[in-house]
Amino acid sequence: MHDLALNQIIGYIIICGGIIFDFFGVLGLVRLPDVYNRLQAATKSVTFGSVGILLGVFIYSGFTATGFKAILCAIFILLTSPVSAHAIAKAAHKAGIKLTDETIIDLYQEDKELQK
Amino acid sequence: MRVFRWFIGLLFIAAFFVMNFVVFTEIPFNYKLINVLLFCSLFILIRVVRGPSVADRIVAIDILGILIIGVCAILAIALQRSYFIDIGIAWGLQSFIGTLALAKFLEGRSLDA
Amino acid sequence: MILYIMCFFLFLVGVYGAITKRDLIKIILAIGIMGYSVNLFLVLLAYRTGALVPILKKGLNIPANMMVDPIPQALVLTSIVIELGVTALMAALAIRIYQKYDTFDITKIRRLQG
Amino acid sequence: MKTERKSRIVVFFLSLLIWILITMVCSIPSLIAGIIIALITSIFAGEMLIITERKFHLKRVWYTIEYLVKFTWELIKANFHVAYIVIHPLLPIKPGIVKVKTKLKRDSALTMLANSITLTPGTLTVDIDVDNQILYVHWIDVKFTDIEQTTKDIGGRFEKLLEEIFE
Amino acid sequence: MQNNFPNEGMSVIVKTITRFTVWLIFLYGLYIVIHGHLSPGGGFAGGVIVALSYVHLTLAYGKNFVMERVNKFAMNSLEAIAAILIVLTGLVGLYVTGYFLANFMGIGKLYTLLSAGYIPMLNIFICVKVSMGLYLVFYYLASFKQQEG
Amino acid sequence: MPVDIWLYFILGFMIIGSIACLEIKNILSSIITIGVVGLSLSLAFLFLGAPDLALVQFVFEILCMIILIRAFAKRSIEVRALQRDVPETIIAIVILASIFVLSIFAFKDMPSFGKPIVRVAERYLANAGVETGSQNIVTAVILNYRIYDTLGEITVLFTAILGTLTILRKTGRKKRHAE
Amino acid sequence: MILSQFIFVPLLAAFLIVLVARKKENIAAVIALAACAWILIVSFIAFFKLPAHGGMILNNTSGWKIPYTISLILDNLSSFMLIVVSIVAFFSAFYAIQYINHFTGKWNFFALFMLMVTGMNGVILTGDFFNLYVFMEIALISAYALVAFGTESEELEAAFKYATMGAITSTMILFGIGILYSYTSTLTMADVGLQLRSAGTPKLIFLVYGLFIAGFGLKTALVPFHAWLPDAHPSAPAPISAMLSGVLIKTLGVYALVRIFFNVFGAPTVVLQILMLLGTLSIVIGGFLSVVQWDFKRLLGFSSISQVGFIVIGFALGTPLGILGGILHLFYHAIFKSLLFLDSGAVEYATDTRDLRQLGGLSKELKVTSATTMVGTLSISGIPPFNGFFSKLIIIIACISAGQIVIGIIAALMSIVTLAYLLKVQKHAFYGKKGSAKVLEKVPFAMKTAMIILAALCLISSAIMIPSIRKNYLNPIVDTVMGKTSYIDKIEPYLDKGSVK
Repeated sequence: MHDLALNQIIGYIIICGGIIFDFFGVLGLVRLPDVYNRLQAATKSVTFGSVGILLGVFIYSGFTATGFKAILCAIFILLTSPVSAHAIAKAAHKAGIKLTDETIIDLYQEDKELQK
Repeated sequence: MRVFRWFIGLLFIAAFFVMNFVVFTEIPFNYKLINVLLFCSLFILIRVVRGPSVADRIVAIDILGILIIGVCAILAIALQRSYFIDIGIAWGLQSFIGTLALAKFLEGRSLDA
Repeated sequence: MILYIMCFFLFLVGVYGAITKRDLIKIILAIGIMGYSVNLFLVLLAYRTGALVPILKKGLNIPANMMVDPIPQALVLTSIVIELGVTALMAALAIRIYQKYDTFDITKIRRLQG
Repeated sequence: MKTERKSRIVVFFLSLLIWILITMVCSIPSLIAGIIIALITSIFAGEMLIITERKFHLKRVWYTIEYLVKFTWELIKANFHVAYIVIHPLLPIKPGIVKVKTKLKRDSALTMLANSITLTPGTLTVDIDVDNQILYVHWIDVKFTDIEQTTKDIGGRFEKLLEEIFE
Repeated sequence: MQNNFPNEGMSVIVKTITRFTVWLIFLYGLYIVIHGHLSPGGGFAGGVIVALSYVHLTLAYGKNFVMERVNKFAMNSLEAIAAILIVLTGLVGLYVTGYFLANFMGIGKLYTLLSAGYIPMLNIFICVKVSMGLYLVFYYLASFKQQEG
Repeated sequence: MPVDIWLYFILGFMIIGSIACLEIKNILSSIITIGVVGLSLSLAFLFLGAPDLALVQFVFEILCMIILIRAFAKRSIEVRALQRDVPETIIAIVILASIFVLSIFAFKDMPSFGKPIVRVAERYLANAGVETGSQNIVTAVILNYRIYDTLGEITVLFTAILGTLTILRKTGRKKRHAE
Repeated sequence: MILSQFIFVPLLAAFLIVLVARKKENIAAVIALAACAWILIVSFIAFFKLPAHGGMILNNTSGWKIPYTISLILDNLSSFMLIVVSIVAFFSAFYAIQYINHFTGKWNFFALFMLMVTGMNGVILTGDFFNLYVFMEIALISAYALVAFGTESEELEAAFKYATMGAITSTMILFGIGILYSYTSTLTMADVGLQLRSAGTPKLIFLVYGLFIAGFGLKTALVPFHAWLPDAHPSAPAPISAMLSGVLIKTLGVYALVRIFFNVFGAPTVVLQILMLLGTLSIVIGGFLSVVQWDFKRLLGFSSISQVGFIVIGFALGTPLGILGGILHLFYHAIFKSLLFLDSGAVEYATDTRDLRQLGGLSKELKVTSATTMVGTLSISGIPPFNGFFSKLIIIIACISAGQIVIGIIAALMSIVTLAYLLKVQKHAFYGKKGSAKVLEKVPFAMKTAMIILAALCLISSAIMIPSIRKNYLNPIVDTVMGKTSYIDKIEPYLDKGSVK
C-alpha cells in the first residue's frame, strides 16, 4: 500500500466505497421480503457499487485505455441496469408473482383489473 | 426472532471481515477486495437456491453479472492488464441481453414476438 | 488434488442427472454440467502457481515459466463451442419431441424409457 | 430517411471516438481499422440511434449538466437509504405500487425519467403507460397514495429538467 | 427508422434503450474480433457478441422488425461463403508453403494491429460465420411454432 | 493470488448450484441456476489466468441460456415428479459413489495443483510471439499451431447449425401422391 | 498433399452444397457424388502409393512439426479404413440420389452426409488425441441430425437417445484425454505413447482405460452400451443406416479402440480381457435379440451388435490370426451390412412398411432386391463362396488356436443363429405367403445399381484371401496393429525434440 500517487489513493478509496455498497446490495437481496423490494435494493446498490469501482479504476489509472474502458462500462451499466430492473419487475407482475404481505397499496393491479 | 437472526448474520459477516482484513495479513490488499466480492456472491447463491419464485432467481443472476464486473475491474488494476475490463464490458453487455430474454419469457411471450 | 476430485465429483453429478432424470430439458442441463466440469478440469491442469496470463506485454519480458499452459485453454475453447452445438441440436430435438407428444416427460415417450 | 442518415453519421463518429478511446493506439493501421469498423457499425446497426429531428441549443447542455449533478446526488442519497433499510434489524419498509402522472411525451424523455426514478431513493418503475402518460412506481416506503402528491414527490424531481433537455 | 410493427416487442423503455445499446454491442463485438491476436477474444467470442446484438434487437422489437432489415437467405449464404473462405485459406497455405492451413503471410511486427499473418483474417471469417449461423439458429428456434406440422 | 482458496469456493458454489439445478422443480429456475453455474465457471477461468475462456464461456453461456429458454414452450409445465423410480436412483447413486471412491485412489497420481508438467507448451510460451507474431499465445495456438482443430471446430458449429435447421423443417417426408 | 484431400474435398462439398444447392436441389447430389468419387479414387491411390513411402505418410498441418502441431498420419490400417469408408460412402450416396426423393430437404441431407464423411476421414487420419475428439463430434453430430432426418416422432426419440448417450460418453473421452494430458503434457498420440513407455503404468491410467472403454465402447455399441443402436439405426434413412452400421460404428468405435489401445497404450492385457468379455456378450445378446424382432431394420440393427462383437473378439485375441480375422470381418461386414440395409430401404421404398408380418412374397415383384438380399444373407451367415465365411472361419480358428475354446464354440454357434434370423427375413419378406403390404412403386435405377454392385463386391472381395494379395496387402495391416510399438517407432523420427529456444 506504500508509494501510491494521490490519484491512486483516491481511486482505492472510491473502490472501497463501491464494494461496501455492493455488499449492502446483496444483503438487501437476501433480507428483503419480496422480489420488488429486492430489486430496489439490489439494483440501486449494486449498480452504484460497480459504477463506483469502475470510477475508482478510472481515477486510479488516469487517461489510459483502462480508464476509458472503465468509463464506457460504467455508462453502460448506468443505462441498462434500471432497464433490466424494470423489465424484471414488469414481467414478475405480469406473471402474477405476489407482493409481500406488508404491501399497503397496489394501484397497478387495480388498473389492470379495471381494463379487463 | 427476526432480531436474533439479524444478530447471527451480523456475527457471521463480522467474522468474515475480521478474518479477511485483520487475521490474514499476507494477502495483498487487492485480493482482499476480491474476497469481499466473492463473499457477496455467496448471498447470491443463497437467493438462487432458495428463491421462492423465478423472478428472484432472475434478479440474482442479473446482480451476479453486475457484481463480477467489479471483480474484473479490480483484477485489471491488480495485474496491470487492461483487457480484464474488456471482459467486464462484455459481461455487462451480455448479461443485460440475458436478463431481457428471461424477463420476456417470464412475461409469458415467445422470444420472437 | 482435492480440486481435481471436486471436479470429478461435479462430473459425476452431471452423470447422475443425465441417467436418473426423466425430463428432456434436465437431461440437456445435466450434459451441460458434465461439460462444465471437464472444461474446468482441463483449465485446472494448466494453472501454475503465481503464473500470469499467457498474453505478452510490450516492454515486459515475461519468462516462459511464469505463464500458464496455453494448450488446455485452446482445447477448452474448442470444447465450449462443441457443447454449444450439441446443446442447440438437442434443444431442437426437444422442441420437436414436445410438438409431437406435448410433454417433456420421457416416461410418457415410448422409446426413451429404456 | 433524413433522420436515418443523420443517425448513421452520428453513430459513425461516436464509434470512431469510442474506438480511439478504448484502443489508445494512434497508429495509422489502427485508425484505418477504426474507420472501417465505424462504417460497418453505422451501416448495420446505426440507423436507430436518432429517430426525431431536434434542434441544438446551448441551454440544453447546461440543463444536462444540472441534471447529472442532481442525479448523482440523488443516487448517493438512494444508496444510503438502502443501506439504512438493509442494516436495520427490523426492516422498516412499507412497500406499495403507486401511480405517477407525467407531462413528458417523447420516448427518450420517458425512458430517462423511468431510469432516474429507478435509481433514486426508494422507487422503482414497474410499468409505463405511454398513452395516458402514467408511470407505475413501486415505492419501498409509501408516504402518499394520492396521484397528485406522488407525482409531485417522485416525478417532480427530474421532470422539469428532462422536459428542458428532451422537448 | 420506421417501425412497422409497433405492437410487437417489449415496453417503450426497453425499446428506447435498445436504440442506444445495439450499435454499442455491435461495435464492441467487432473490437473483440479485430483485437483477437492482441487481447483476449477472437472470432468466436466476437461473433457471438455480434449475433447477440441482433438477438437483442429481436427481443426488444420483435422478429418482423429485424426481418425487414436482414435477409435470411443472404445470411445463410454468407455463412457458407465464410466457411469456404476458411478452407480456401488452408488451400492457399498448401499451395504456397506445402502444408495445409499454413501461414502464408508475413508475420509483421509484434504488438501492432497488423501482425500475426493470417490470424486476423481468419478471425474475421470466423466472426462472420459464427454470427450468421448463431443468429439463424436463434431465429429458427424462436420462430418455430408448436402448432404447425 | 490465493487462487486455490477462491477455487474451493467457486467449485463448492458450482456443485451446490448444479445439484440445485437438477433438483428444482421449476424448469425456468433450473435454466437460470445453470446459468449461474456457468457464470461462476467463467469467474473461475478468470482467476485461473484464462481471460479468453472467461469471455467465450460467458457469451456462450448467455446464448445457451437463451436457446434453452426457447426450448421449452409453456410456463405451465412446472411441478411434476422428476425422478425415476426410487430403486433406480439408489442404484445409480451407489454405482457413482463407488466410481468416485475408486477414482480418489487414481487421482493421487496426478501432478499436484499448481505444478503441472509443461513440456510441449514451454516452446509455445517461449517462441510463439516470435514465430507467429501474435501477442495472445492462446490465439496463436488455436489459430496457428493447432488451426486444424479450429477448422474442425468451425465444422462442428456448421454441422450443428445445419442439423438444427434440418430438424426444424416443417415436414420431413413427402406425401406419396401416386396412390 | 494427398492426405489433406480427404478432409477438404468433402468439407468443401458440404459448404458448396449449402451455398449453391439450396434452390436447385439436384446439384446437391451431383456435388456429393463427385466428392465421394474423388475420395474413392484418392483412397485407392493412397493405398497403392503407401508401400513406396515405407508404410507411413505423415503430413503436418500449419507448417510446424509434431508435437507442436497436428499431423495427418496415413499408415496401412488407416489407409485400409479409408477405402472401406469411401466405398460404402460412394454407394450410399449413389443409392440416396433417388431414395431421398421421398423426403424433403435434399440439400440438407447431402450436406450432412458429406460432413459425416469428413468426420470419419478426420478420425481415421488424425494423429492427435484432441483432434480425434473434434472430428468424432463432427461425425456424431451429423449422425444425430441424420437419424432424425424424417422428423417422425420415433426418429426424433431415437436421435435424442443417441445424442444423450453420445454426448455423455464424448465428455468421458474428453475427461480421459485431460488426464492423459496432465500426465504426459502432450496430445500427439505417438508422443503420449513414448512418454507412457518411459513412465510405467500409474494407477491413473486405469481410470483412463475405463473412460475410454466406456466412451468408444458406446460408439461401437458393445453390449452394456448398446441401447441406442437398435433405435437409431432403423430410424435413419436407409443410406444413413448403411453408413452408420457399415462404417460409423467401426470408424469411431473399433478403429479408435484399436488405434488407441494397440498402438498407443501397447495392448494392455486388462483391456484385451475386458474387450473379449464385452465382445462375447455382444455376440450372444445381439444375436438372440435379433431373432425375436419383427421390424426388418431393427433386426438388422441387432445383428450389427452381434457382428461387431465378432470384430472385437478378433482384435481382442491379440494374435496375428485373430487380428487378420477382425480386419477382414470389419471390411466384409461393412459391405454386406450396408447391402442389407440398402435392401431394407428398397423394400420400405416400395411398400412403405418394414414390418415383416405385413410383408411377404416380394421375390417376384422386387427381383433385384430379393436376389441381393439373398447374397447378403448368405454372406453374413458365412456360407462358403461368399466373403463372410472366410472372416468368421478365421476368427473361430484364431479363438481355438489362442486357447479360448469356449469363445470359439460360442462364435461358431452364434453364426448359426445369424443364419436363422436372416432366413426368417427371407421367409417372411421375400418368399412364403403374400402379405398385406402391396408394392406401390418400383425400385428405381440408382438404388438397384448400388445394390447390385455391393452384392457383386460381396463375392469379389473374397478374392482378398488369395495368398499373394493377402501377403502383400493384408499382412502389413496386421503388422501395423500387431507390432505393438511400431506406430510409435515409425513416428518418433518425425517428432521435433528441439529444446526450448
